[in-house]
Amino acid sequence: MMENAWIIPLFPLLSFLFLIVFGKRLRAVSAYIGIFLTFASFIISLLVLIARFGSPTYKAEGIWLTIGDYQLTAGYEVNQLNALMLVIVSLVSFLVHMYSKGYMHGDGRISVFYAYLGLFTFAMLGLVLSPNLLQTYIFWELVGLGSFLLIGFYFYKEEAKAAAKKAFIMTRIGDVGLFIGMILLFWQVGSFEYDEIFAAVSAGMISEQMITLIALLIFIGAVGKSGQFPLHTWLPDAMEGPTPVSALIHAATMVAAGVYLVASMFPLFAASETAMMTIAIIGAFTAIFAASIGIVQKDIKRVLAYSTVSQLGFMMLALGSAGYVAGVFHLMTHAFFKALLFLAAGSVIHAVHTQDIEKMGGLWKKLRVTGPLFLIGTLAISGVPLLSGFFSKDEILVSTWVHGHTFLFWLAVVAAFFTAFYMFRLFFMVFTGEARGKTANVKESPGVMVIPMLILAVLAIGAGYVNTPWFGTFLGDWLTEGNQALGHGHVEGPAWIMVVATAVSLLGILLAWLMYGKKTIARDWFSAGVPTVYGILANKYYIDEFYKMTIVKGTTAFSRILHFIEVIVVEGIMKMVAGIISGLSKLGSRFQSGQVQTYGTVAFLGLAILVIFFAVTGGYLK
Amino acid sequence: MMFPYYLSLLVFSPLIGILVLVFIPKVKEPFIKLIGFLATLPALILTVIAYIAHRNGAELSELAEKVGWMQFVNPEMAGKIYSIDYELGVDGFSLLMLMLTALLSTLAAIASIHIKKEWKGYFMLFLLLEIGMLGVFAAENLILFFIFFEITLIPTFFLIGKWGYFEKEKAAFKFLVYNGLGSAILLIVIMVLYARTGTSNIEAIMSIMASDSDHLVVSAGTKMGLLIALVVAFGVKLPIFPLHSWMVEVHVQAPPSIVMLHAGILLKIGAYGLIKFGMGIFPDQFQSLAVWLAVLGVINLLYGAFLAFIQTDFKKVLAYSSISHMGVVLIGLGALNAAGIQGAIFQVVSHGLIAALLFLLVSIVHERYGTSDMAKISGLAKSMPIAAGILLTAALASLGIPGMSGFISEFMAFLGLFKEMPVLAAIGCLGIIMTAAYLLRAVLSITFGEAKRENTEVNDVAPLEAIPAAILVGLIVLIGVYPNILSGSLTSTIETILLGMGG
Amino acid sequence: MSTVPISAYLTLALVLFCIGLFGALTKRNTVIVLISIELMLNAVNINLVAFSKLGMAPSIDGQVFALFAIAVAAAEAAVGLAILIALYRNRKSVNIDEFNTLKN
Amino acid sequence: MDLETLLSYHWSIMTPEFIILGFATLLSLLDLFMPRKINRRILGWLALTGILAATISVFTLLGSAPESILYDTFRLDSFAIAFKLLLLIGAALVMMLAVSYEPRERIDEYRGEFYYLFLAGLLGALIMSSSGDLITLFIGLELLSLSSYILAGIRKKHLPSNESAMKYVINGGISTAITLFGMSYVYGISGTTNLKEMAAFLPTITNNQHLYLLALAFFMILIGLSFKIAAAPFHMWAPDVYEGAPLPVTAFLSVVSKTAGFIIILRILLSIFFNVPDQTGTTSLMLSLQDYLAVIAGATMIIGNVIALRQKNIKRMFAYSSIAHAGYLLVAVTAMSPFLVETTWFYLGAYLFMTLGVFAIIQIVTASADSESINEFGGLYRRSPFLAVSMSILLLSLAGIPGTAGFIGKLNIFMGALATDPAHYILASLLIATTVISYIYYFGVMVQIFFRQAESTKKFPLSPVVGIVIIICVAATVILGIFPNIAFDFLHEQFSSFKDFIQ
Repeated sequence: MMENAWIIPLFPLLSFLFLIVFGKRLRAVSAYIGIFLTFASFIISLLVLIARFGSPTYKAEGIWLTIGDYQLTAGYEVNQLNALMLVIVSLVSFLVHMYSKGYMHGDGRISVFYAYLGLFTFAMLGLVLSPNLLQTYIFWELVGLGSFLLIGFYFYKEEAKAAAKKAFIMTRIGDVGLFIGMILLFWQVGSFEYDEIFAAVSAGMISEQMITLIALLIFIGAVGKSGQFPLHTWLPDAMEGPTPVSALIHAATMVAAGVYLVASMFPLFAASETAMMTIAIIGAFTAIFAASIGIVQKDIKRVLAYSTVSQLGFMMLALGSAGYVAGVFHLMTHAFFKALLFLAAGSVIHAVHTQDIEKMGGLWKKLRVTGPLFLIGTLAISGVPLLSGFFSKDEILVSTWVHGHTFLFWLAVVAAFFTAFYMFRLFFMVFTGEARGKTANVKESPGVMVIPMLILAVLAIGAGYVNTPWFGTFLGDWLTEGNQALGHGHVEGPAWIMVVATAVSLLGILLAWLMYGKKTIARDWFSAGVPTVYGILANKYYIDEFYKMTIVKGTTAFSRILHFIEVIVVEGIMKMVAGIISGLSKLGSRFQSGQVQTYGTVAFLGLAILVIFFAVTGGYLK
Repeated sequence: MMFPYYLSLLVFSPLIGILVLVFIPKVKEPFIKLIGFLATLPALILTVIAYIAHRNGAELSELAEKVGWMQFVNPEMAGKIYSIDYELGVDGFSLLMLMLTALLSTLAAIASIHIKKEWKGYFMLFLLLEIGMLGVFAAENLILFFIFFEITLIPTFFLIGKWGYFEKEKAAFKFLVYNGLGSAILLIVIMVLYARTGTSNIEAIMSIMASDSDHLVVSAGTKMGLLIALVVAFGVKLPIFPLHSWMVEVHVQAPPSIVMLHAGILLKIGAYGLIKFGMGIFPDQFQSLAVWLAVLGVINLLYGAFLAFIQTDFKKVLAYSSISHMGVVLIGLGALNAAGIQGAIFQVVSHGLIAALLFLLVSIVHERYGTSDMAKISGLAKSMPIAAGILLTAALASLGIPGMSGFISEFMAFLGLFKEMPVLAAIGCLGIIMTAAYLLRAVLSITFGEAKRENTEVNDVAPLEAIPAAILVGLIVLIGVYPNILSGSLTSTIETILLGMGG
Repeated sequence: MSTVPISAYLTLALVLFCIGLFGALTKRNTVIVLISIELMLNAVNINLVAFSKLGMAPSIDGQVFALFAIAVAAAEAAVGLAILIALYRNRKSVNIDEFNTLKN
Repeated sequence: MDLETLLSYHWSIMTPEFIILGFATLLSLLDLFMPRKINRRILGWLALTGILAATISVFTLLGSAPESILYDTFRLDSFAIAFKLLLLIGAALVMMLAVSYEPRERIDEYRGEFYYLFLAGLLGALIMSSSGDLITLFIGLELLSLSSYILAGIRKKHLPSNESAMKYVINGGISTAITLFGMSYVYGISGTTNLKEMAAFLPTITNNQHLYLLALAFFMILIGLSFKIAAAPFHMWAPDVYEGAPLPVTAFLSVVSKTAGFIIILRILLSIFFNVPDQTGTTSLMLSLQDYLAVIAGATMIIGNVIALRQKNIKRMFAYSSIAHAGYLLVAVTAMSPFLVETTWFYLGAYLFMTLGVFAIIQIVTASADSESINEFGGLYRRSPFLAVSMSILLLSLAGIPGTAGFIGKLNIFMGALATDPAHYILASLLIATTVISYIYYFGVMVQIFFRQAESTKKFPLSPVVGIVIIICVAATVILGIFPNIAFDFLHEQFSSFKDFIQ
């Protein structure tokens, strides 16, 4: 089965090409094509995963580009991580395809939408299958392209345009880091192949500092894609795209690509303590930082976006603290419950046609299905026991603690508390209390939207049990088998961590309930109490403004300077030369006075000058 | 594989078209356009045949031609045989360029449907220009090269000056003077070599120079001087940083169908010359100059990018982006290793295609909107979605999205440079970001956004316009997805160059 | 028999030549200009004759040359005056500095 | 000398001169005795036949061994034959122009003189080309000059014509005086006027004083003769005279008279000063004074091309252009390359055709518009495509664009300048730089022709004679440009690279 894995990305690609060409005529039908093809690739990925349980890693490659003596290859590889990711990606993508059928219903450009989805899915699957860094980079960029296109799907909205541009450029900044790192690595190893790279690393062919440098550069790439601080600002803005897109790209798959990259390059990172430390710190900081912003957002999707950023921070923290399994595990669970949350949010927006949570409320009764599903997601992400999020987050905390990042551990705990709080704040504001907006004709979403949510909900609950301290850590053992560099399948941590985690999440929920559910605490005690802090949070620490002031302005200013040079120096010199010539011309024609005697004089002077010069230099007048 | 005088036929095949056009009354517009288009086909077909044959292992040396041409001095009188022969020949690289030329000429001929007046004169000059360009890449003889090089000048001058936009004549003269100076310097170099070595055959000169290790034929200083002069001469064409101002004007003023050729081929002649003559004839000096080339390349890359970032006219953006992209070529050459040179050559080809595509779109849009001012156009995605789609594709290709040719060349050029001078390369990488920034800024402001009212009632790309665009996109993607299709025929060229470098 | 050294003749000729040149380049009256040119030519004749008698390698050629020179000078003067007359008919002036309609 | 000696001379080598002389006398007599009412144009045709006959006779003399009669005063060597050809062809074409020349105020009553003065001038030039003695050189020179003075003023009632004649006479007189003065010194030192004897005697000189005198003589002769070829510093008469003189005369001056000038310069420099040792005794005076020649050449090129930029009057512009071309030729003279004579001959030939062609076209255009402003060429390509295309080909040739004789000529000069050791890099660069400047005004005319609109759309009365001239010139320009070997082989076979030249 695995040797056919290459087919998997081709289905969505096919869907893309087909819909781009014929979409105009197909209109709504195109949805079915997209759904069907992604379903096909999901099935095959599932088969591949099953096959992978049985047999070892499979790899196939062909020559792609010859440079002098080097031959760069292209191909595909199926190892544990790939196989797992394949399923996650294709599944979520399939579900989103399905969901969009309802969500995008009646949109004139639905075929384009599905085409883009196809392109993205293709890229994402390709990224997952890549056996070498170069190929990874290629699909890495294509994934970004897909996200760019989908963010800008509502091209006529200025915000969408800006968001798309921002997303592309911000991620590109990260990508350049990856680009440089990749090339440096190539000249160190002489190949882009993962296995050869890891071999070189373990053989100690590369100097310590070089590894660190390369690792950090590659990590910059991950930072860009996974919206880690300081390149996180594009992710919330990316919510301009249609909600299913947010679910697929900006929650479940692409943003996780950064984490995936770090995971798949793990042996390299593990070889550099500094790099690991950096990752952990960035991750932890992003986790708490984003969470703190999430507390005060008023746009349902933005809240989720910041929570995504924060969750990704958790994953990075995990990887940075050698918690390979924890990272990947959380990546998986998060994919499910965050996708669920987004889809649910989408269905809410679909129903009330606004994203402002101030205008919602009391939807629990109206949205009989969406409400509970959203609750499940919320519980999962808050790390309430027995749901998937609980286990994965626990794994992370444990590995952080065990790895000795005490401070980061407590940061993570606080972040977890925030998470629980703002998620339930969201839940209470949307579903409980009395309606603040007009909810007259609010009705539940159609089945085609509900079914995907149901499936995700099941996973959000159950996915955790593949890797638990109680019932065994199948996932971990399987992921790490036959590869020491990835660490152990399961790290034993003190039991109290689990208690603490549970406690903080419950605390968070409680506080949220008191403020937004029961309203025993005034809603604005915080915003009124410490307005400055509130302002800072509401404005996301003014980071966008900061970038605008420094980078954007700086670039423009520099360009202006260069423009000045262009005009003054480059053009100027040319004008000067032209001026000199025409000046000479004028002078010459002025001499041409029409006075014949002047002509004779000039001739005579010419003679005289020559003779005198000759007499002086010729050495005859000694 | 080929019949004799294959190359001559190839190079001069457009002449047939010219001759036919002479006898066609100048009012028969569609007919003239048809002839103009058909006349570009033979060259295309011949190049493609040659390329395929080459891919199937046929020796390119079979194509070489040599006919005595002129004999300046009585043979028994002067020591050297000051004679000039008519010599044509190709290697992998020049064959590639020939194919690119023929292809773009055909496409540009199709894109010329928007020409409004004087079709007869237009196409005669157009075909003359094609002859010049083909000749440049087929010439195996410095003086022959120069002759074709000059021949491209004249038609371009008239094509810009008569069929261009508002300030066409100024642009035409700027073009003429700058390139005139460039070719003048080139002529000096060529004639010095010729006078010193007594031959103008490139192979012969290369071998003489190679054997002239202790600088008896040409002193070391002179060699360096000649190489620098060569860089300046081709730097005008390329263009290299301080010598570029003419080319912006041309890009803005010339008719887009001509800019397709100009940006697609004429600029590339500079790169071609640097690789073929600069590296081929002065390998040692080139090595000592490489660093500066790389620096110039990075300057070009960034300078062009930053200036493109603040332009308001889309054509200007493209003009500066061309400057920026030519920087990549220089970077590749500066790297002076297999990856770098191959990257440079790839960039030459890929930018040829991409620039052509972009200006094809400019012509399409300009035809509809009567302007290329980005402030005046918006919401193209609504009014003409297909055009918008292709435009976006072209922009993405140009900013180096993987899967399209732009990425491959950029990647290889930087791969090469990072090996030699990592720091410089790292600075250069800033250009990659800037490229994305300015291209998205420009393209999004045209395609995205609310469609202006007066912009809505335009019809989308016509089939005749779509064909060339489709072909170009196809090739761009093909190279991007399977680059080996090109690198195969280049290996020998690059090996010989590197061999000359002694490494 | 002659004791006058050749240098004297040469100097005389040079002086005469310079006078002629000066006249030709400064006088306003065209007739005088033409005369001055004659002067220059005659300076040449002095040179030639002097050389043919007292030169390092005396020979008759110089005198022949002188004769030709005189003849040519005469012709030139004639032509010059003829043209001047034609010009005078149209311009009504012989002042050389007024013949400046063609310039720049 | 008695009759035997006189008859013993091999007079046949003077046939061309005799023919011309005969026709000149015949014409003058006919003009005298023919009744007034008969149109004198017939004389023009007669003169033309005379010239053609002379040309044929020259061809019959081809390949004959060098001979000299009348005590070596008249010498027929390959140099003489080669340049006589140029002179005769030039004169023939000029005569064709003259036949169809018709100024506003008729010149019927002295049209006869018009023609036989041409012949007289031509005779002078012919004598110069094969004179072996200072005296004959001088006579030939004066014969040419005197007839040109009158020709310039042939339009008696036309003020500019008179004025130009006056200026020509005065400058000519001064130049003659200066030249003669120089010659007198040469005679004084060498004691002979015969070039051959001089060539034998001069190398033996050791006395520094004498060498100094000779150097002075060199400068005087050079400046004096720079008048004939309109080179700096004695160039300033040219624009005025060219503008004022009747057009055929202008053509005559710029072609025949200039050629004659170069003939005499080559004769004197090569056979006199090339043999004078400089005071170190190592090299010849000529070579040690190269730099001064170079200065003159450079100045001439710059002045000619730069001032031409501002000209509004087409004849005046071409006056400056012909100054510039004199400069180019002086570069060849300066370089003194082993193939100096070939180079000069070829360039003069090319120059002859392109200039005469241009003047022919100018004659048509200005005659119909009776204004000499460049604007008269506006929209020429609409009024007469034939004239437009011919004019542009000739202009391209003057600008030295490949595919034309002008390019080959320049290439030749260029190589001469670089092939010598030490190579004249600066002069070569100057040559090429000024050439680029010249593009501006040559293409300026083409801009008028193709880009501007015509005031009047009426066709031109294209007289067949002038048409033939144009066709001949264009054809020659193109053929010599594409198959230069026609000319070069002819040179090498017939003249065996001028070995029999007195040196």
